[in-house]
Amino acid sequence: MSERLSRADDRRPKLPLIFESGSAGRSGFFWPEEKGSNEIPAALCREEIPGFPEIGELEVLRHFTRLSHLNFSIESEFYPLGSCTMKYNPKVNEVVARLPGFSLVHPLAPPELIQGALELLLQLEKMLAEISGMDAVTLQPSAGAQGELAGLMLIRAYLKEKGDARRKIIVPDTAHGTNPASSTLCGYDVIQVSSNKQGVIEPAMVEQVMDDSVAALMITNPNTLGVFEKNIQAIADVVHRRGGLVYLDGANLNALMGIAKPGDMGVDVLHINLHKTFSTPHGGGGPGAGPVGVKSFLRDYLPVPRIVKKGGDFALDANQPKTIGRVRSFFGNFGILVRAYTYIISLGSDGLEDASRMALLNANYLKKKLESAFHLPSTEPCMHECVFTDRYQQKQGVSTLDIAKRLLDFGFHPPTIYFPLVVSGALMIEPTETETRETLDAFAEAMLAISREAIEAADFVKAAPYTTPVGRLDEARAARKPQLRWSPAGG
Amino acid sequence: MSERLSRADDRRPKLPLIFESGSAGRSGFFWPEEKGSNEIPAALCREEIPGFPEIGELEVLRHFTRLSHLNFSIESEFYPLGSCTMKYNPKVNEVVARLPGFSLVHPLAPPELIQGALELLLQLEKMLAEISGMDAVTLQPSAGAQGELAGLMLIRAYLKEKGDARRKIIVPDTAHGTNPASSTLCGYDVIQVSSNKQGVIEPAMVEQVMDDSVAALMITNPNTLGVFEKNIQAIADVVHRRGGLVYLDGANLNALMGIAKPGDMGVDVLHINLHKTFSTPHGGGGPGAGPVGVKSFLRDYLPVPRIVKKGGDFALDANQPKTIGRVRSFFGNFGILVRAYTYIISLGSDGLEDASRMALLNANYLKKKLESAFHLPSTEPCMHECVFTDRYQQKQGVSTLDIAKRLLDFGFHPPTIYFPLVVSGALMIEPTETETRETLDAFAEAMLAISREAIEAADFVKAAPYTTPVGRLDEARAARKPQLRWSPAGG
Amino acid sequence: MRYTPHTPSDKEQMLRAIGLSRIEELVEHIPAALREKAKIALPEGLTEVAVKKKMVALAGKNATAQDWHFFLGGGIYHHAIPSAVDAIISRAEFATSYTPYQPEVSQGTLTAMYEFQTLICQLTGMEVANAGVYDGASAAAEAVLMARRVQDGRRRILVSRALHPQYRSVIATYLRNLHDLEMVEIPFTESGATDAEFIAKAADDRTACVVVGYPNFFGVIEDLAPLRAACDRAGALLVTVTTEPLSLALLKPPGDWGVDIAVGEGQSLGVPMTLGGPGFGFFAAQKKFVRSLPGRLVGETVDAAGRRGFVLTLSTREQHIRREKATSNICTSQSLCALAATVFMSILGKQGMRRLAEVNARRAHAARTRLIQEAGLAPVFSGPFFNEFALKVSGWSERRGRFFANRIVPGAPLAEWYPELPDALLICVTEMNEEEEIEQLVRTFIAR
Amino acid sequence: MRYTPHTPSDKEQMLRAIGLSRIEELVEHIPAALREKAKIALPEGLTEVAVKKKMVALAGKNATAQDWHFFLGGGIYHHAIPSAVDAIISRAEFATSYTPYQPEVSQGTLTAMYEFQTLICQLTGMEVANAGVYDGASAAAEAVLMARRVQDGRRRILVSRALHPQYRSVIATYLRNLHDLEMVEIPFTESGATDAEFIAKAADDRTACVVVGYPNFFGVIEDLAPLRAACDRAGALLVTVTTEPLSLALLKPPGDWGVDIAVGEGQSLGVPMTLGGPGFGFFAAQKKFVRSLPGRLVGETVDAAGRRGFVLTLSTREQHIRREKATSNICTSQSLCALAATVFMSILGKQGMRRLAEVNARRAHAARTRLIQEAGLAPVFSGPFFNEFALKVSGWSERRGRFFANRIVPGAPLAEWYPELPDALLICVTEMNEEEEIEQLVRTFIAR
Ligand SMILES: Cc1ncc(COP(=O)(O)O)c(C=O)c1O
Ligand SMILES: Cc1ncc(COP(=O)(O)O)c(C=O)c1O
Repeated sequence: MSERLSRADDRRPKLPLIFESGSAGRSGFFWPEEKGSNEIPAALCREEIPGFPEIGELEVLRHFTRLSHLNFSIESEFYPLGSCTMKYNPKVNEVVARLPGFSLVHPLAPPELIQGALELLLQLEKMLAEISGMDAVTLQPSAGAQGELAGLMLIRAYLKEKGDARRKIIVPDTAHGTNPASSTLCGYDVIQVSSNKQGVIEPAMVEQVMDDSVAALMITNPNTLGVFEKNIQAIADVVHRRGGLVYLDGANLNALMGIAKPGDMGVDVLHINLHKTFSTPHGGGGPGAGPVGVKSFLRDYLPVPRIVKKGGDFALDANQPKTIGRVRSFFGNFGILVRAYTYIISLGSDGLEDASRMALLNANYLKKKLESAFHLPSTEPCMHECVFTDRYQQKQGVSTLDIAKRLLDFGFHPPTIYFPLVVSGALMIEPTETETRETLDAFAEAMLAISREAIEAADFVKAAPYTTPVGRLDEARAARKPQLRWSPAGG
Repeated sequence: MSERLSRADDRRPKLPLIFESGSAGRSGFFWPEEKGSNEIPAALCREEIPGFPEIGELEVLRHFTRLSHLNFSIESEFYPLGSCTMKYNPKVNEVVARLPGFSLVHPLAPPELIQGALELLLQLEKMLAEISGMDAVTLQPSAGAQGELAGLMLIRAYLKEKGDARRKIIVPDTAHGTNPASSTLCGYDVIQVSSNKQGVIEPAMVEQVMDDSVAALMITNPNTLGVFEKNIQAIADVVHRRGGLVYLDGANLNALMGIAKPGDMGVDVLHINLHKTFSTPHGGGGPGAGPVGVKSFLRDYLPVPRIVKKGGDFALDANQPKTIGRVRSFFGNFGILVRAYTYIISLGSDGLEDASRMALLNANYLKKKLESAFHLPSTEPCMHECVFTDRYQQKQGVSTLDIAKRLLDFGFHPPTIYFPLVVSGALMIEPTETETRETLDAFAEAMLAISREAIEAADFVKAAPYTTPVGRLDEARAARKPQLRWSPAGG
Repeated sequence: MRYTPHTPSDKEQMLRAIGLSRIEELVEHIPAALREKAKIALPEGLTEVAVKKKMVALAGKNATAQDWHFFLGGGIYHHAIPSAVDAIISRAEFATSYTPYQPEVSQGTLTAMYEFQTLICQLTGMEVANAGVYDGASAAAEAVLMARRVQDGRRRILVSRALHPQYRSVIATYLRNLHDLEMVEIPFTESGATDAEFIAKAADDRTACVVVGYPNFFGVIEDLAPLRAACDRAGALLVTVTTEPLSLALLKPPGDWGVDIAVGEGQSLGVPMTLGGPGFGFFAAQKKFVRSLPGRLVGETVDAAGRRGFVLTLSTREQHIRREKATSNICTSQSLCALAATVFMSILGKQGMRRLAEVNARRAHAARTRLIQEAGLAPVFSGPFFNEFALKVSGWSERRGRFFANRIVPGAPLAEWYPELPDALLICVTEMNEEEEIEQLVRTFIAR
Repeated sequence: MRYTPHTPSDKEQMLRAIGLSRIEELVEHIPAALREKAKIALPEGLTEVAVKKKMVALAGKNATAQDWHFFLGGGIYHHAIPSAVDAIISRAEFATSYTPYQPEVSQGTLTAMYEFQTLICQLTGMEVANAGVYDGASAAAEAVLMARRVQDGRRRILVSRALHPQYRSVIATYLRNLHDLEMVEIPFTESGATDAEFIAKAADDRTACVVVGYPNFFGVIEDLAPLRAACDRAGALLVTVTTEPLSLALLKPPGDWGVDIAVGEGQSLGVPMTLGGPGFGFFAAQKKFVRSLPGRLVGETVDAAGRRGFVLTLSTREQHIRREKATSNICTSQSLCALAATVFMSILGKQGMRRLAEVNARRAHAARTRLIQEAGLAPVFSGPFFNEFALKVSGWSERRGRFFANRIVPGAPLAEWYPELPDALLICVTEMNEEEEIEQLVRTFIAR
């Protein structure tokens, strides 16, 4: 059972770190000593690892089981974290990914011994292309941000090939931080374009900054306010007319399946977060996968190796003169790709189309329920998520952070807060399609209760949370003198 | 995260029952409608099941995940429940038991298609015979109590065969309730024999009640005080001399592996609880398994079918004229037998012998640490568990129940309480061998702290627990007007 | 492997604390004669890797429903089980806790048991249900014993020959030693149903109860009306035993027939076949019998703060209180399997259970028709059935080879238990038997 | 399957609340031209049963380490993984939570990450480590980029040709667009080690860092002393990349060699091979570089009540705060795999890690000796190695058939990446390759 508030009557021991328990010489691993010896020169060897844990298997299980009780998770709490698409992660995906035929397979085994894996990968590329309306897909990137980097590299390689090296990327002020960061990492300068009061990008604004030094525009659609960039085609025309390309951040694809294909919006390159739209678990921060889809004119630049079908067999083709090369080792996060594949065939076209529609329904329903008590920065119709602010609550000095912390006492994970940056005090709510009406009602009630508390007992709200294993933690202190590892000295 | 104390600042919703949430027409199961029809007469059919749950898969997972957080378990707390042997349940056993080759096997498949299963069963019979010192074993009984019943039936059948029908079973006052209950179920009258002040049975006492109307003596060794019945052989002689048989309740076999074999103590029949000594999980009350071991003269009476090896093949032999018949369907709790088999080959002879010795070491260590503050009813050396009483604490009006409840606030599961019945206010502590010295120290400290609290703040202890999801529950009310099922009416 | 965490220095310190110097001193009070013979002659321990390898090899020697086409039922059924079920019962908080003797830290298990009792009541249409017993067979035996308790003086038990043969033998085993009880077998008719007329004659004021399968071992759905009437006339209890509880999502439940005690095997509700165990027995009855029920009961109550909570209740029926006067000797039961069924029934719910039952019935009926019409097999019985049925298959012992070569097990021969049915094969068709499998089954029967 | 819980009446009520009557009205603000083309041309959804069946079939088309004898390493290793590891990472509280942005309800994940950072520091002998990055290859690339940050002005990167070829190509991909950087390849000697003399000459004041594998791709353990010396003279950073971190339980850790940045792939520490991913990249460095580290860092702090707690810290380095000025663009990483490694290292601990490393080294050395002495294979390199080594195998393309027929994959041909090594096979031997397997391997090589 979980360790919660420590109180006078609560005598449950504090959780030690794995380094703070155990007994010298203890181990949970048993293997008979190997006969013979090794010929590694002593000068190249070390002693046993100082400070390493010395605990048994049951102790380890207890330690991590108790730790697990300190987490909120999709399977125990509603987790409406905007932009993160915390939908249900189906159990069958986990079972399938653990089949020996997927988990005990070696990447350097010759292709004839991994035909099932190659077949799955090639099929998944095709499925993702169909869903997003693109012509070709690479599954190599480990997550969305690496997908962005790969996508920008493709653009760069393509333009270079055309002898048209460009220096800049246009990124809206509503964009996720990875967009500008990836641009820099790819050697580009970032020019920011501002969204209008509704959080939407207008062609005119792009027109102003678009010139032939601009390699591409990175756009998120629906954008991070959950609003569909209705001018995206016009914007794409502007960019294309000046010889630039359009990159779509596909983190919000969960809003579009069967509703609109990025490939039809003038998008040349996009990434997809399989750990969002395609239900693979977030794992407390990964692993995920960030496949990249492109229009055919960029196909030759995709990372190697490409999976190809020769006759009845699947093979690897590394002979792609124009390729940008590898962006990671082997085949990407294969185990995650297996889960996404399983999800797609489980839902099928009908299920995927239903998923996006129900995601929109849930978001619009919550938006409606909350708009009486919370300020809406954009009045545009919302897609799969909606963004509120703390403007009304600020009158009582209650901030978005306070609201988020107080939500914990109601047993709900807070929305994404203070993002997008253009919205001050943003509360970004993405319920996802796998939540019930009753759960949304309960969450709305909690939000409304907190807005009432803000009026009646602001200080009470500002001191929340009260029911969590620890209270608000001193982040300034953590950053001032960083203590990043346990050491015997103690600390 | 777990639902704990409900407090003003704690707004987490109460957990509804699965019948109290959901929405009409909702289901987590999807299967296309089957074409065709069935020819079952309408008169034999019903409507959809009234009141049945209507919730989705994620809701179901959340419901049961939250419920799980309300439990103590071996993997999150020390669980020194006397007589229950709550040792670590190895994870590898769980993985193995789930192999399709074990879990997707049908019991009516012809023997040639389940050779692996039959081989495992026959080997397990042999292993258990070797460990317990018996000649033959049946794996059919589902748990210890069913093993007792089967064992007594064997005795009855054997005596009947000898034309010596007897009417009584001698059961010590220290015995577990299942012993007398099983005797009655087998059509026997129970005569109780009292243990001496040390909780031990003396041959003389048995002598007094033993006559030729007595079919058998049921004895537990080590007994429920954790004391080895050192006179067991003499006692067995008494019983045998009068034509009776000796049944050993093997629930405490965890104290004997590699130390003493029941088969050498004059025992004719015994049962073994695989969910105790052989590490299969208790599952909140089963499934377990209660194999029965016998001396060769009883072999012919064992339940059918017997597994036999013919040449290289394993076969079933139901042709046993003297058999008592079946005590349960198919092959018993096969999935549990697989786990026990896995445990035995994992530890091997050396590991099993070590396990019992460490179980004794842990029990004796705890006994030493606690004897200063708690009353020990028996001064005999203890084996794998030790029994204390609340005599000292009663002076402050603090009872065994109070001590047990207060332990919950320290994060420990209480010992078995008020058993054995001969010890008033018994606290029966079985740490098992898989616990560390540090855990035992922490538990001892908690017990000592409570004994101090009993003196300084008796009432505080008597109102415990304070940190659990619910406080002490009104059991009288539950029994007075039993509410045994949810109903829409409510309640 | 070793799961003992003791280091040499742990042992030394602990021994010192106890006042000893060697581990062996802990056992010196045990007769030397015993200790000398105590060594265990088994192989040494293995690494986890070696264990897994060995077990994978053993498992590999069994035919599984994954690689084979099973048309086997007869008390154990291959059904779809959502992966979510195992995800829940694998959680250590459920799997590694004991029977909930300390309710304050067992509300997870107790709440689930209460939900289980409710689900069983709803499924069977009965008023009360316990938290489960070992299996369907012991549940049937316990039902007979309970009938004896509440019908005292009555010493006669009528048991249908169409009840699962293994259940009949378990009942016989349980009764054999209760000298005062007499078990009478009720024949079945050519419809495959229990002979109601026989019961009408045989049931009298010495009769404690009448026990029938519902559906019975041949898959036939008994018409319980005449049985109920006969029981009423004789003042006997009517006991139904269900081995395929999924059928109760489609069939008129025992409660609606006025059954007194409804028991059965729950494996088909979310528990893998696992060679027939562990599953669980379910046990439901009319409310008036509640204090005579065997096994555990969970009841609702409140704590001092008025919070709802659940506890084990009416335990004065049980062995740990009542000892030799207990209603049953059961202690450890099959909780985790009952939990699996609780999760399973929760996920399928009202609609899913109905749909799954419908799919089974329709598929089985279609298959039977094809086997009769296309493969020319003769039916053995004419009664209505749910998802299994018996057909005449002559020369099985010569033909089986061909089926096994195609990885098909077309059914279970009834001859082993019913000499009077030498050529009958009991064939079960569930949602797991796909179109192509049935096609293959039919073709293999044709190809003779 | 459908995972959307909406019933028709739910939809209707929700639409009504929003003020709409049809679901499609939710999307009508989207250009019709887009909506018309949006239908997804994929098959309909399947039942969970059908999905499992399909996936089992696909999985069945791959050769697994369970049924085959793999002597494959080259960056991904088949090691013993205690079942307890998967039991923990399967727990929903870890698997289905997000990056711990709300520390009060993420202490489980944050504490484990802090323990992970500590374990990596201890294993590598370095002062600080982050919470992990994507994989070993991107870790190597990030290390180079970090060297560039802290060594500004220096534009030259020396990379050993004995570094994993895929890692080299990832570094090249990352650098290609940072026009100002030049990557120079360092040759290897016949010992299989990186050419220290070359470095001594090539490393100069334009050199940002020197990157070598430790052990390198050929399994050879580099002597880092001369490299460290050369780097000191040039003022360049020394970066090691480890693909088999288990080796660090036996080998002198990078920190003891004075390495500046030690990175690598963590798969071998408790993560199944899974065709090469997901694993995780680990990233450790000297303390002075802490504010230039890429990726997430967890730090210790306290709450108002003084209770210890852990938080993500120094995030001003990161993209979500710093945007285009971030030290890296990484956001979602590989947390759950890092957790697996944390559990793995905790179970093995000090002794277990050492024992496992020893077993690998001894078994690999014994196997190499047998292959040379009994099968007459010629060594390719003379340098010391841990658990993999290269041997000359001529005519591999003709011989491979025989090996595969025996379900043996004896190694990976180096020719694909090293034309200069046409006949070399990279052979890896771990604790999972048993006596008999090695026996078979040797015999199959002899039988030519
Ligand atoms: C809009 C947007 N873009 C990009 C990313 C980065 O994706 P990843 O975390 O998979 O690297 C995210 C993730 O939060 C996002 O929400
Ligand atoms: C001494 C003793 N005998 C018998 C039993 C009954 O065994 P089971 O619960 O497996 O039926 C127990 C279980 O608690 C016991 O402790």
